[in-house]
Amino acid sequence: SRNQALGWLRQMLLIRRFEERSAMLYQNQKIGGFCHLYSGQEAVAVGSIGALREDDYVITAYRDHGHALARGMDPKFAMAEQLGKAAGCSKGKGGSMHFFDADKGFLGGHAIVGSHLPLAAGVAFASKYRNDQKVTICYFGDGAMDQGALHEAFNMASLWKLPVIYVVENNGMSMGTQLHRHSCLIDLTIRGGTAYGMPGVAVDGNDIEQMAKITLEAANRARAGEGPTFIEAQTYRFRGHSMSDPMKYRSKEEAEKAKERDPIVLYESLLKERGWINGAALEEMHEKIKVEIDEAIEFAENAPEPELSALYEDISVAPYLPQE
Amino acid sequence: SRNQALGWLRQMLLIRRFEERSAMLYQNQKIGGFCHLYSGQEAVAVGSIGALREDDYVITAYRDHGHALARGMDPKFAMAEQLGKAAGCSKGKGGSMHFFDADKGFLGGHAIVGSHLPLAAGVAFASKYRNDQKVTICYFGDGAMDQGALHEAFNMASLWKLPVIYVVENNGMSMGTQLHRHSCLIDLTIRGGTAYGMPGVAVDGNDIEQMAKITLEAANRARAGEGPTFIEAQTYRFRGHSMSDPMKYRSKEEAEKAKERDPIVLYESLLKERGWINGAALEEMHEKIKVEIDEAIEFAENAPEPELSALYEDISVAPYLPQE
Amino acid sequence: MAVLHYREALRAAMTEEMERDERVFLMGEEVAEYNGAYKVSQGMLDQFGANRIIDTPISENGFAGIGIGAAMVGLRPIVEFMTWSFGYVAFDQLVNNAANMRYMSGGQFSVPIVFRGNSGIAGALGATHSHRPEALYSHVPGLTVMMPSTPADAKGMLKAAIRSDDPVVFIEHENLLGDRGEVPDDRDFLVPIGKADVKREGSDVTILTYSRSVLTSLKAAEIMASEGVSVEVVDLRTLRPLDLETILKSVVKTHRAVIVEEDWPYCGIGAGVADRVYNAVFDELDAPIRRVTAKDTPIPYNRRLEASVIPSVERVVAALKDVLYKK
Amino acid sequence: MAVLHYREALRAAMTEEMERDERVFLMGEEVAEYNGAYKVSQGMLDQFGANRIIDTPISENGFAGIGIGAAMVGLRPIVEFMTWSFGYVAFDQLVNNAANMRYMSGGQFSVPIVFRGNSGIAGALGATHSHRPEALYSHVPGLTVMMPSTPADAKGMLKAAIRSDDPVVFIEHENLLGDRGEVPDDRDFLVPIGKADVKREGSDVTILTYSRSVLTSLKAAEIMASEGVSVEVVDLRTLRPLDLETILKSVVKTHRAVIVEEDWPYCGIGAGVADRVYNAVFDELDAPIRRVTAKDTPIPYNRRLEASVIPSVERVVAALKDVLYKK
Ligand SMILES: Cc1ncc(C[n+]2csc(CCOP(=O)(O)OP(=O)(O)O)c2C)c(N)n1
Ligand SMILES: Cc1ncc(C[n+]2csc(CCOP(=O)(O)OP(=O)(O)O)c2C)c(N)n1
Ligand SMILES: [Mg+2]
Ligand SMILES: [Mg+2]
Repeated sequence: SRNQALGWLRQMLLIRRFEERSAMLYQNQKIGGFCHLYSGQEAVAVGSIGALREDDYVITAYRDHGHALARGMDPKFAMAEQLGKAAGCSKGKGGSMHFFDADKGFLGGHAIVGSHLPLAAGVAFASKYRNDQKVTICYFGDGAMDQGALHEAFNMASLWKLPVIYVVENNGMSMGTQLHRHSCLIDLTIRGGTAYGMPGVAVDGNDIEQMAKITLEAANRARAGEGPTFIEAQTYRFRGHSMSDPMKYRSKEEAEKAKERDPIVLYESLLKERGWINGAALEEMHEKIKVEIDEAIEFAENAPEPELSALYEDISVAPYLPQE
Repeated sequence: SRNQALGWLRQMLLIRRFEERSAMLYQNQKIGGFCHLYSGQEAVAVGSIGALREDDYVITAYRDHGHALARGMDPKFAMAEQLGKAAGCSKGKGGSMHFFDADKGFLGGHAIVGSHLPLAAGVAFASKYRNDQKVTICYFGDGAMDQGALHEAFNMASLWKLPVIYVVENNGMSMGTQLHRHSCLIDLTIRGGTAYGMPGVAVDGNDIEQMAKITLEAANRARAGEGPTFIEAQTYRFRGHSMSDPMKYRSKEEAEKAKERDPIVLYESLLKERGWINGAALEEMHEKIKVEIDEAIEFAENAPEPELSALYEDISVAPYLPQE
Repeated sequence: MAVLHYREALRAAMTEEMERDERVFLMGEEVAEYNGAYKVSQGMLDQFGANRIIDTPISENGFAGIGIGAAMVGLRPIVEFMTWSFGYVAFDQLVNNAANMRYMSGGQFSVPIVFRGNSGIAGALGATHSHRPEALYSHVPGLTVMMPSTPADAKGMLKAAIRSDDPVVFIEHENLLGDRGEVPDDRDFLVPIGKADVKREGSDVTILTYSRSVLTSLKAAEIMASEGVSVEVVDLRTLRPLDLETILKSVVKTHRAVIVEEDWPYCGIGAGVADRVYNAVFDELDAPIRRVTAKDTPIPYNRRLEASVIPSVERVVAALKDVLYKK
Repeated sequence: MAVLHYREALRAAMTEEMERDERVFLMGEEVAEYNGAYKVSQGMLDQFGANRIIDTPISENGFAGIGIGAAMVGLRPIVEFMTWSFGYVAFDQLVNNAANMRYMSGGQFSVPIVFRGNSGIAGALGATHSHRPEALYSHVPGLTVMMPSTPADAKGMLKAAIRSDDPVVFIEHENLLGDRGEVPDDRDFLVPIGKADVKREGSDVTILTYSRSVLTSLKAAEIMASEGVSVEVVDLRTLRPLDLETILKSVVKTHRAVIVEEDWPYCGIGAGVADRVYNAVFDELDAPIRRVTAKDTPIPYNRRLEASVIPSVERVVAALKDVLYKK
């Protein structure tokens, strides 16, 4: 529908803007640690999460800003987290790689490659255990295809027909290593689908409506008790692996060509074609988002640092006893 | 050839006898710890190792007696190891699950399920690094298909075209768990071959000559630099998972039916058909083996215990400094 | 009071808690149809069915993570490692995901899970199968580590672990599974997390110990008693958080301490405990704390060698005499 | 003598040893075409080619095992973990296969391998990326554990590690990679395994420390000097086996010791060291050993909180004054 489409475009623009400003804040050393930007892959998160229900579960890796925002996390709390503030979505304790939002069913933000794939199966296991009809969607990169955790999680997810959707965001690079240099097969649907007896579907991850369509089919299968689906979303990251990556492995030409398939540009023109939006309205949308992100940054910058006493808080539910 | 065939039969009988006597020694508590017998699977090890060169490498899991003997380990040292004697193949420090024989290129005997699969890739990596034309063969059970270590090792073995042969001894059981209850797919050639872009071949593991034929093809591919092969050897273990397994999960009928496909009986009758051996010669062979195992047991029982000082030996090449 | 085996006490704890709380389930290798590799979960499949007693593939890293994920959304898994020696392939899940989740999420996601299984130098199992992981996990903030020495503690401690809202590393001892002892029937009988137990009162010297070594220590105490020395034996029970209060009370009373453990010596639990005792009551000590530990070697298969690795009554007696300056 | 960065010193060590010995190769994530995530292996692919500088998939457990297998048949791998925080998924390979192989095979298969990478609380990386694994690996017989604090030590220690016939856990510090210092050019310059180094001589009190904490300790020593207190700073360098001789020599001289480390306190290296010092020279100590460690919490992202976790000069000075009974 038109409203949905405009909402998706808006979310993609919000993510793009959020990432561009995050890059600047990182360069000004307001954001620390490792910061992995989602620019270029927006259609994957927005399209797939857009096809799910509000009470479904979402879990991803360290490149998590896009998924969190697509899930509806307030950019204020996302930005505050990157600035390490108490108002951050993880109280400033997680940082860019460890976003969490329990209210939105957003289960992180996980920075050990592959380690969240079993968690996703576990969340889906809980849904099956309770028969709550919820679906869990789990995102990870092509580099995570090579972690043993994937193998173990996929075998059990398939064996037990867990309601989980595994989405590999194949951006062709595991940090600085091209797919053909780290994966024994280029067709990841064989490695992730065929190998475990689950449907494996490749989709253009820059085509947001395709992304949504495939995800919806997978979600229906999951809810029908037919088990997991593996989706290979083929996409491209515009920025370096993290903010500290000079991208020596990439030619200007390659980068330029990729920009032609910018998921946002593609969708904007599609919606224009359909007459669902015009230049003026688009202008306005960009403006609004600009303001929203400015406000998020202002909020984050003015938000208070956590108290030093927070160091010992949130470690355990029981009163925490430091062993010092 | 006839000689080779008789040699293989002899080895299978030797292994069977070795295991039967091991069971008795375990019941008499001469053998301790966990003891996993190979009875019923003899054709897999004897046929495949029989197709390899003497300087190729062999590595397996804890169910390792058969592979060690097929590789030519002297039953004396194998039995002495089980009795924990200094003359044992691992100086009494490894036990039944941890046989080693460097002279024979037998690299163990590994008891953490799946943990030796990367080791095998590493040994093959060394052969490629040195271009020494050696092939590494690695055995493991169907239960090990579910360990992450397999996934990581197989991806790299295929990616780097390592000269390694992975043989899953599919006896249909991961301890007490039937294949369909632990593996998302019943056809393991998909999980181990297709999934990693390597040839996956299923073979009747109780047919020793088939086993040898398939292994030879795999070895030739490996030596030709064409990379790894995955072999699913379908077989059956006659005994419990380990000596402490009452086998409640198995019906008399099932066990009886399996005995009809005893790889030794099958091969004996085949060789008789071919006129390569007759009843008398077979009798004699059984007798000789009986004596050889008796001698091995006598050797093992009379062999000295390790000195207590051996506790601190063989930990490191450098002088060992206990941190006590 | 019923007389139960340690393994039956563990089963009783799981069974009672599963009857009490729908969210509790048991997952692991051979726990269901095989009735447990060590028969701890015997009969539980029949009682609770395949939805709550779940056989897994040999995928420790995978099902440890599945347990953590299920716990994040409110279930209360009991994840059995057939033995703790097989838990090292899942080390990352315990140390990173279970231990850090609540902190990294700013308190939004807690992980009410119990990882349990047996450990120890159990008898000719060799180096790969004789691990004692307690020091490794006790080192990590965010984890609770418990090790029962008796059937009663096995039940009360496991029930407390299952009711805990935080991740618990629960380490049983293979050689204790067959021990028998009186166990309270009270369905709310809990041994509180973080509480040590004086297993034998004494006044001349303190032994700090846990798990199977408690039995060795009590034997040594008997022998010393016959020589007129009164030994207090403190069973630490929870290794993290440590019950320093009970420990110091005893040491301040006796002014002498020996630590007995089956783990390796360097950076082990005993080192962690000794360091904290010295730090707290250095001036109260009339002698250095002596430790009786497993020898600092991989664990050999040969039975004589293996026996020489494990703390023996003789070694404990010698250490006691040493801190008492007795010949 | 050349002045090199710590990272350049590490590179020089690997380069020289690879030139010296065909069997040595480097394997890890991004070590080749990317020239190293932390630029330690910069230029090594160009010099040695893709056969000896090998990019791996993100499969630590797998390529750690591949390294061990290659070492079993005579190669001498250097396996780089991008950081040691990513080594926990390979924990089983290090603790079971690398540490036990020689023992379980009765001496037939040794494992001449170096596992290396950086670690530490390096700056807003969060709980999953700030691990310090030294205590965990030092606990395990069969492993050698080394942690250099200076460029010269980085080179000499890594060269010694590569020449060792046994498995070495070599732990660098991310925040030291950019440090500069004089480094001997001698291609046979080796810092022997198991030898500590007195980085500053003193007579009133001893600091036992390693890795980045050496720098913190030296600063604290400066401050104390200005107050007329002479502090000896002992850089442990090899954590397993520990150079107890050098440690005791210093403690017996000063009769007071403070241990400074970036690892967690409970069952950490400091506990292991303190326990052994007390055990050896209890009567020589005029005060209890004090420890300055990372706080016992997961590592927070927020910079202020993170800074409060790490041993600071102030905390070291306070501990020194405490053992000196100074206000
Ligand atoms: C177990 C582990 N090993 C290594 C790393 C370091 N690391 C972080 S991201 C990354 C590359 C991952 O690439 P991919 O999975 O394709 O995801 P992308 O960055 O492309 O989104 C690496 C090597 C890590 N975080 N965890
Ligand atoms: C990591 C790990 N988990 C569990 C075990 C306990 N265990 C030993 S063998 C085994 C079953 C293996 O079955 P399979 O791989 O099919 O080999 P088989 O015994 O049939 O030869 C199990 C669960 C182990 N040794 N290592
Ligand atoms: Mg990628
Ligand atoms: Mg099997």
